[in-house]
Amino acid sequence: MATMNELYQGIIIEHDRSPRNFRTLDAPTHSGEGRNPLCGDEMSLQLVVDAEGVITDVGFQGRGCAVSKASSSMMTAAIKGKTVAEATELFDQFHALLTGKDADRTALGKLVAFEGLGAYPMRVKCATMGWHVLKDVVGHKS
Amino acid sequence: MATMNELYQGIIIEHDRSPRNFRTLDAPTHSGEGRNPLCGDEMSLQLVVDAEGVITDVGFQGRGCAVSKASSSMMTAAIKGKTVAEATELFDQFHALLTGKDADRTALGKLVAFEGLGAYPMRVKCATMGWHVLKDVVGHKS
Amino acid sequence: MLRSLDYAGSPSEPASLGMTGLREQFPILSATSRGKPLVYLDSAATTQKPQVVIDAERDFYTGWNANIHRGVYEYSERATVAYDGTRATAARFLGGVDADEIVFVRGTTEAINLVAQSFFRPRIATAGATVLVTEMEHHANIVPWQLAGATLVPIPVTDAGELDMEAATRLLAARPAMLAVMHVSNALGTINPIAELCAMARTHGVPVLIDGAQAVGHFAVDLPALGADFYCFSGHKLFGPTGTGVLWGRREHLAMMPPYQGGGDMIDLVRFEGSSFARPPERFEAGTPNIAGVIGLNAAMQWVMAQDTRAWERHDRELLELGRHLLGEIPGLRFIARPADAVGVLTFAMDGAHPHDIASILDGEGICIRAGHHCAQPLHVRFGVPSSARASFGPYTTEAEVRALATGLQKVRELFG
Amino acid sequence: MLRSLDYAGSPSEPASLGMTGLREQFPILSATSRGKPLVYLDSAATTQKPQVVIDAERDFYTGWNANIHRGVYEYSERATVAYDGTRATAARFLGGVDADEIVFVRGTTEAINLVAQSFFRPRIATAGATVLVTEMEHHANIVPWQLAGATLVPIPVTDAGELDMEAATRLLAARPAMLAVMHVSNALGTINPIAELCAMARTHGVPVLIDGAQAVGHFAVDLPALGADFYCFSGHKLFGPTGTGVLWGRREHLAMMPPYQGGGDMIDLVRFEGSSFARPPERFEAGTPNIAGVIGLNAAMQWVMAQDTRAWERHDRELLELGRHLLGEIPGLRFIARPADAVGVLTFAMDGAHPHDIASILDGEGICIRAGHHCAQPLHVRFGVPSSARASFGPYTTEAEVRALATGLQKVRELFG
Ligand SMILES: Cc1ncc(COP(=O)(O)O)c(C=O)c1O
Ligand SMILES: Cc1ncc(COP(=O)(O)O)c(C=O)c1O
Repeated sequence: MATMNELYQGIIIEHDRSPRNFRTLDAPTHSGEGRNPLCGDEMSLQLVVDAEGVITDVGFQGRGCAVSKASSSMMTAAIKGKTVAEATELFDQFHALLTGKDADRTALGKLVAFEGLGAYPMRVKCATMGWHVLKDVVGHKS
Repeated sequence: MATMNELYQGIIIEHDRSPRNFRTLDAPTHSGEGRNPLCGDEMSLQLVVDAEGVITDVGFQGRGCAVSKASSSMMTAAIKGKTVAEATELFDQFHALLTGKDADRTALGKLVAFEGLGAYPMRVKCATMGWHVLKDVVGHKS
Repeated sequence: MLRSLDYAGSPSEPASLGMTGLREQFPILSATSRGKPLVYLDSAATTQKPQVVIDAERDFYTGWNANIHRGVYEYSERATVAYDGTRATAARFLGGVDADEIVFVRGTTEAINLVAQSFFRPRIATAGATVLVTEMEHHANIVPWQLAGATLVPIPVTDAGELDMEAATRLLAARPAMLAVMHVSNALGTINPIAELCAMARTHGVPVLIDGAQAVGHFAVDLPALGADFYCFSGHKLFGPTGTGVLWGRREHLAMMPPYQGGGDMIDLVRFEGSSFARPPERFEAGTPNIAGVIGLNAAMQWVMAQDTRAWERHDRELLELGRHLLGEIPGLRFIARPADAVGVLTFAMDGAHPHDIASILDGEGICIRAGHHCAQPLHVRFGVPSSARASFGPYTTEAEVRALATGLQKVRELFG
Repeated sequence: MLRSLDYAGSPSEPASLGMTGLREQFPILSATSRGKPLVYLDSAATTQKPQVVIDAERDFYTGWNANIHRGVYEYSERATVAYDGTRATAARFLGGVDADEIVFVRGTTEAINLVAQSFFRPRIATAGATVLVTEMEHHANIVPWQLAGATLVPIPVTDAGELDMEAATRLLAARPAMLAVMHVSNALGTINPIAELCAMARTHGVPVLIDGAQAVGHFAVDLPALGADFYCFSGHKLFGPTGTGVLWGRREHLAMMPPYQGGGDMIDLVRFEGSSFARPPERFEAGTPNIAGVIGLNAAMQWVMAQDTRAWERHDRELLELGRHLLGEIPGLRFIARPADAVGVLTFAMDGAHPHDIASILDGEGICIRAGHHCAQPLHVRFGVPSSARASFGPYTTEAEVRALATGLQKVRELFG
């Protein structure tokens, strides 16, 4: 499994520099904000969910560490095109992956890269921050 | 130096059984009460002090452990006939004896028997209770 | 086992079966006091510590000491996981509650102060100021309520040293703001009918705090079966470190309680104009906690859970019967009370011998007992004695030690004869 | 000594002279983290413990563990004497105050809560609710006052990370109910002009509480020279055990303060109708305290008093200069402030690299620093940064470790480059 430094050298720095979907949406159907209890960093998340419950667009903004930014970036890429139910299920798998439980690695795809973070429990909070906001947001239409 | 059991077998039991001056005075000039912080036991002390400041009579009453009773009993015997100033000075010597400091053993006389109690700091409170009341009492005329 | 024990047996008889191998885990138990082998009969004041607990603290300090929370480096993460992980241990130890309902405190005393200030006090305006306690309570379950503005009403204690349950029924029907009662009496050993009291309280909508300080070291506590609202205990009476304790509170209570102390770790946002606070349990743990202590407490709870506590209970009961029998034969010795359902506590007075004198003379024999009011002045008022002598057992106490106590008391008797 | 140090010297250079033989006393300092030698630069969060402190606690548990007060047997007497005797040690440690003015608490946080509730709160009616603090305070010196009903007024902090003494003079003249200020800043290292502040406060009759948490591990504190009303610190930041702390308060204040927590040991007479309380310091120590912890704290204070703390100060200052120099050369790294009079704390931000990322990458090198708001959110608001990275020194910190930090930060720079 990757060490923290390998994680940084791999996906984290890459996504920190060029985060996907790092923008504000014009007409989101859902939006919300969250704070990382570890450091007080904040992020906001916006979604466009269509009538079938499919996430057709997603954008995030905010300040945060590279881990939370990279994780949020990869999250947005992963959930675009998925239904809300599928996205929520993916969070459960992601959470399982980071807390050393059995996880559906096929479903997780590229997100498996974060596995090594499980050895750094304090940083798990950073990696799941975007996902927690997502979970919150799908419950509240904007 | 005497161990605790030797102390008991010596002076303590003897004075516990037949305490000197264990009575209420008819016309005390000074009186007061005190409580042992260790156990809540109480004692009262009465004095007759004459115009020259000499303690001509003394009586004590109350409930308490054998150590406090024996010590109070011996205190009353020791201070009768002394001036208030001499009695207060005797307390200082007694306190020094029990706390391992240099003490005037000649002045203390029989009271030296309590020396072994110094090894039992919690019981020092019992042995000095009567003396503390004395110190209080000489300050307050009744 | 004691059931087949000859009460006249010699002091050199082996301890009853269940406890084999237990004493060896407590390094202090092979020490001497006043040149005699230590006979420690003051476990109700504080228990001795097994090696695993002592080692847990030392290993933390020598191997991975760091402050918790907010640290992202290895030692801090490890300390954080160990500290917060102890909540799960405590939750299991108490029979299966939520780890989030576990608040770490200095001890039972602080736990009760916390509930008195953050739960009871804000409710006085709506629920009234009456707190129902019992005549046998420890000062820790009396004074905190007084400081929070309570009017105390005590459930009487019978001559047997048990709660007057008829009175309890009547007093609960008057719907006090709170019932605060000890699970086990430190002064008499009485095991109170907590489940019954909680059930009655529930029908009247009265929240219940149970002081479990003397229960946890004696038998397994099953909170879901008890039905209380708050439960607390001290680590140092559970073979754990001093300066540690656990408060369990129902999630819905904790959620609506204001903070107790303010400072780091219990906050969300801090501004000079006003601050907002973290969720329970963090909300109630301001500042750097006793990290090493909590890690030691974890070891203590794990250790207890690995023991045969059923065997402990039998052993304790057997020693209690033996003690009551042996001491009962000493002329002039009188038990303050003899509750039917009790843990291993012998509390007595002796004609002509003050409790402090008894304790001092036993001390000369290496025997440690306590003398005084045992932080239960009202109970002593109830029984009309200013103070008493108390011998109390732990699972490591042996039959030989109880016999040594009896022999020592014979000596006291002779001395004061 | 650093004065003659070549800043370009190799990391293998020996530590400066005064500190020889010190590291060996701390068993943890020879440990590894993430497979690398431990470089512990988080002493402001908690210090490491010398063997004498670890041993003091262990010896108590294995040799003479007992509860204190009211016990008349040998171990209890010994524990009582050791516990209460620590007051005299603390009184000496603080430059010579009265042992009766020493109250043992869990830590700095609890000390401030105690003063806020038992001293400040009852005086609101007469003295008003305004508490003067500073913009650099730790949450522990902000939230307790808020919980006690205070209106906080902060003394501003300059760009250099120092108190604006002109503003302080003006604000003190408005006679707030209290001045509560940190001796040394945990976030910036600033040593505040406490004696000056106390003198000004005195002329206006304003009582002063000093949060000494970050001072005691760095230099000798001389309370009689400072002129404060209350002073407090945590044991765990002074090479002592977690869960311990000291509050010193002027005798005349303590004497008139109501109890903080209620329970055993702080009482005189307990009755259901009302109770009376013991004298200070016992009045403020309800329940079984952290006995083993206080015994460990005694060892820690004794240990510090046996050290050459003047040499510590020089060493700390030298490392600070070295650190400021080496880190100042890293592109994109910027110190939050550079106070002139400061202890060994380096607090910085790096363009493009979040403090948590910095700390995580250093963690991979075995280097422990802290990232976040360091319980000083208002200070971070003042400096317009959400969080920062902080490396902080102890007397055992070496030049090689400071150089390792600089090397590690170069790596961070390259990664985020
Ligand atoms: C300046 C300052 N004050 C108060 C505290 C709080 O100390 P504790 O957490 O030990 O109660 C700290 C420690 O974080 C501190 O650095
Ligand atoms: C029944 C009971 N309640 C409360 C306490 C107080 O516990 P602590 O002193 O550990 O806070 C004790 C211990 O003396 C006790 O026996």
